[in-house]
Amino acid sequence: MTAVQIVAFTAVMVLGVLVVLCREPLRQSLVNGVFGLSLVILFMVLQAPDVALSEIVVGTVAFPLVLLATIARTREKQRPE
Amino acid sequence: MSFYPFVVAAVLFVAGLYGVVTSRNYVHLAVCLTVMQSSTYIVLLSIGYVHGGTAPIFKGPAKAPPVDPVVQSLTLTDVVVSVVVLALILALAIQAHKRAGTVDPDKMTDLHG
Amino acid sequence: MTPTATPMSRPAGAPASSGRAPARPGGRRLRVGVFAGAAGALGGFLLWALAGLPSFGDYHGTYGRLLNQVGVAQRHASNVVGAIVFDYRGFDTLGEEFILFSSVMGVAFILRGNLKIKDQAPLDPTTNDAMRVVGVLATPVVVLLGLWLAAYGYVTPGGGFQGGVAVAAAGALLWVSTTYRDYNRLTPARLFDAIEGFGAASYVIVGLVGLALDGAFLANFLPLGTSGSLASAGSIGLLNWAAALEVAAANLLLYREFFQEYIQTFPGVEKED
Amino acid sequence: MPLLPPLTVAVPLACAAFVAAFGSLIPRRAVTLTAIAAAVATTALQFAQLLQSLPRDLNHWFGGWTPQHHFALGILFTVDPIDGILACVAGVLVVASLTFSWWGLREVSHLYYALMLAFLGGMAGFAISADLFDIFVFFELMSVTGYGLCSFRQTSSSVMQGALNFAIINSIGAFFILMGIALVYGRTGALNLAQIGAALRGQHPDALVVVSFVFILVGFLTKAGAVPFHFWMSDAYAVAAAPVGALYAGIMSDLGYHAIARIYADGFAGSLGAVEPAVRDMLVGVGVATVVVGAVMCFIQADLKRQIAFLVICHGGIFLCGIGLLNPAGMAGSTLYVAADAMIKAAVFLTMGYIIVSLGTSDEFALRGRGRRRRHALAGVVFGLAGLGFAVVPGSGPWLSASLIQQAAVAAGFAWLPPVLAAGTAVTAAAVLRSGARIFLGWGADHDPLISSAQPDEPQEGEPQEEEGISIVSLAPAGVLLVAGFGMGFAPHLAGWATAAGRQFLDLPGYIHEVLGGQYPPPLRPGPAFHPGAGSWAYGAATAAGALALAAASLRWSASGLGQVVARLLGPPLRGVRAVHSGRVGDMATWMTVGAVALCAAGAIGFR
Repeated sequence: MTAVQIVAFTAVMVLGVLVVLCREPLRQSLVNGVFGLSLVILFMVLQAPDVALSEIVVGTVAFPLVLLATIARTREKQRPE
Repeated sequence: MSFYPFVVAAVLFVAGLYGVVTSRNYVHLAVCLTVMQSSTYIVLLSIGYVHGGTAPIFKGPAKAPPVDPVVQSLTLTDVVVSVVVLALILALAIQAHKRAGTVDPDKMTDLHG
Repeated sequence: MTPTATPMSRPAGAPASSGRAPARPGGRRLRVGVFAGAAGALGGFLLWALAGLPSFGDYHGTYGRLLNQVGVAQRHASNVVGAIVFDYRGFDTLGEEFILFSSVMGVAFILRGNLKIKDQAPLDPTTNDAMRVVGVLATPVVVLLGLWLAAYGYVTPGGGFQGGVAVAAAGALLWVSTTYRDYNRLTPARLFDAIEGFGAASYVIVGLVGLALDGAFLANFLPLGTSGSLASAGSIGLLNWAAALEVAAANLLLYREFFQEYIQTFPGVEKED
Repeated sequence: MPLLPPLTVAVPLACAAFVAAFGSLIPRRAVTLTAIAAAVATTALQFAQLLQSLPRDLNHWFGGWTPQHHFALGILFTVDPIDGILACVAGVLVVASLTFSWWGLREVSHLYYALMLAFLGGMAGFAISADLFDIFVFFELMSVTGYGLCSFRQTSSSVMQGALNFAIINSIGAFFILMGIALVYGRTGALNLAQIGAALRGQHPDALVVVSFVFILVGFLTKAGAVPFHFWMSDAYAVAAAPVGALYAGIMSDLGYHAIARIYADGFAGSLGAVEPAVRDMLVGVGVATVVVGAVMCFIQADLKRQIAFLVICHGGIFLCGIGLLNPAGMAGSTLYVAADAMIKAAVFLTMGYIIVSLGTSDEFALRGRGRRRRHALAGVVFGLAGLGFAVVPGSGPWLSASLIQQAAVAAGFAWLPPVLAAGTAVTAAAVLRSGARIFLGWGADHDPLISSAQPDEPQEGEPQEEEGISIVSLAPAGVLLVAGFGMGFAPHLAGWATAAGRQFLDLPGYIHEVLGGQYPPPLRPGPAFHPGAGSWAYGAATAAGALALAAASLRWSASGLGQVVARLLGPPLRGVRAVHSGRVGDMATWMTVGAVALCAAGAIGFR
């Protein structure tokens, strides 16, 4: 294994565990963004440009949009009734 | 060291599962599911990797051995599935919040027994 | 809405009325304890199995090697991954398109309410004109980027899925940088339902034409052309564009549903129930 | 190449796309008719495909990529009679559910019909795909449409809770499957099942083979609702609307077991065939645990939908035992049992939809005696007959197939198995007969300390509540299904065919020759017609008598002094079993992990 590969794998492992341990949704979605980026780098290192592109578009557009909207919506206080 | 990628994948698989088991928020839980799923990307792509390999794109004369293209195509499908699952679970979580006023799995106790 | 009363009035988290499942105070700790033991064993078994794989970098599986050898010659697509996605394993991609399609239907089914947001006046959080200009100017760039990604899918990395998501991103960018009020006008749900359905259906139809002409579903029926150019790879091009159309419309509809939820958190908007 | 297999998937999917695109522009009735027409066309194609597959398997290579140098480059659909029957059942049930929706769901969005058709396409492809990753794709398609369909008419938080548990647990199951697929691909370099079987042939089952098999098993057992992966199921079924629940209960779960049979017989048997007795023990062991837990939980439910959910779990255990015996008669019995039972389960679910719309609740005690009105008599008859069908009363379809499984168990040296299965069958049937008698005849008390009542103030979730009531005609699909389920008992030649097909299904070397070499075995000839012997009659009669006796006892005992004693004795253990079903997703995922570890350990010890 090359040094670049080891670094890329380690980054993915550490960030992935951080995503799980981060309990506050908004902060978690930020960490998750960084985790997505580390996956993109790993995929490039593993010579999978198609997958890396897929992860870029998904990680920068689809995941954050859907997540942030949900976080905003579920953060509100309970409706008084 | 050549086993390291698989250790990373196993760690993420178990870590994602741990997140699901202990989660206090469906939004957090859904993201943990995607972490668990990313362990499958890593296994697939690590299996198909060849030392010193290049991407399986053939323009001009080949310089180095190409890596396995099949696992890449499987991973592409896998990535789409992860978006879909995330979106559906979050949509359900939004509705759960509207109906129950909470997104804590342990506080929704209507169904049991 | 149904005429019956819903139990929404029950305070959040209160135990069910019959009280059959009293919350066990130690339940959570017990769960985590049991899980910790089991997860350790599960990780162990998984590592034990993974140790049986060829070591990292020494893989010589037949399927991938064979396709790398014959892919370009048989399919005239210089990106072998593209050839696999849309031809050798093109049927998986059909399934994948319909997974996306069904999830959009499902999300719409779950979230689509009767509230007419456009009749109300949500406040726009983006008030900075410079930001709006940048957003509007960036939109065509993103669209072009998406189209470029989609177009060259079987020549260079990229393809219908990546391009489709990028094009959909342009739509979202437009909403954010102009005005939420106009999102309904910018993406009429009916039109995009139709585009999504058309994209998904045309993938199936290309498959059926192959079945009719060559006796196999998704069989190639177009001339293969010169590999490395846009006019190559036969029906892969058609399938690629069908997928791009479906993915772009599906993602836009998906974002639209979530946007609608987001807008309801704005001041001055009546919430749907 | 045969043309029908891809059409059975392409037709419903194309129609789903059409309905989604234009459904909002055309009248609702037209949408319903389009959907029914598409489902009928698909079912017709499936029956034609089944008939075509009788003499020899249908193999369709997508894109025309037939194997080159004995290597599969593309995706393969294989239809043999066993798969063919299950595909037909899926089609028939979707037609019945959509027909019921004509009366039962008048106010539903066109998206519902698009999702139902996509669901049909998913099931049709899942039943006949012979490529490991393609099976996963269709598994996901089936699941994703299921999550969407589960959650409409969200009137209460429990609907969302059930749907969320369903989506989360099934997704975890899918990741287990994917991990198993990755392991197997890394070892064999193949995704086609026959190719995997050929590559694994003669290999000693090592850690990788065992764990990858168990991971794939975990995923499909989760979908199928085997213990301890079943916890999501009662929640999802309890909240699903009747036409959707009929499909979940009728066929979706049982397709999970079929996938296990196929992946084992066409792929893993290459390596695990050497330790077949251990595989048999594992599958039958899980099956028996499922039968026991399902039967006990079924009996103590007062909510009709939860009752049926646990009945599905219990009967699923029986199917798993039949498959796990790994012999032709078990395979045939299991397949026919799935088909006959599916018809009856779906009939009950649709009848429940009728009851809930008419009477407003699905709680057995709240409904006591309210079905005595004349206009509900037909529903009562359907309910009672279904109860007898579940009790494998001699002459019914389930009885014929249960006899085959009984024969298979004895042949495999599991003589203790039939009584266990009979007991499970009797208990579940007794629950249905008991609630039927309470609702439609008004027998029994209005409470029972052993049986958990649904919360009285809980409205019916997921159900349409139409004020003008529901037409009695809506029971027609249920009646037709019931007749079909019973009628299968009068076709002894069916059993002969199925046994011959089961033999071919389990023949791995023959299948590898057929797929990779293009050499088909001689045309399938039906085995001798299966005429149930005295043992089968005794089996059916005893089970039915047991079910009736238990139902009668259950209706009577709460009033008697003996009942108090029974309640005191059985109360604590039953409360324990019930407490395990906490409805919390964290607990479910923990049970899944424990179950996966147990199966891995069993495989590591038994298979090596």
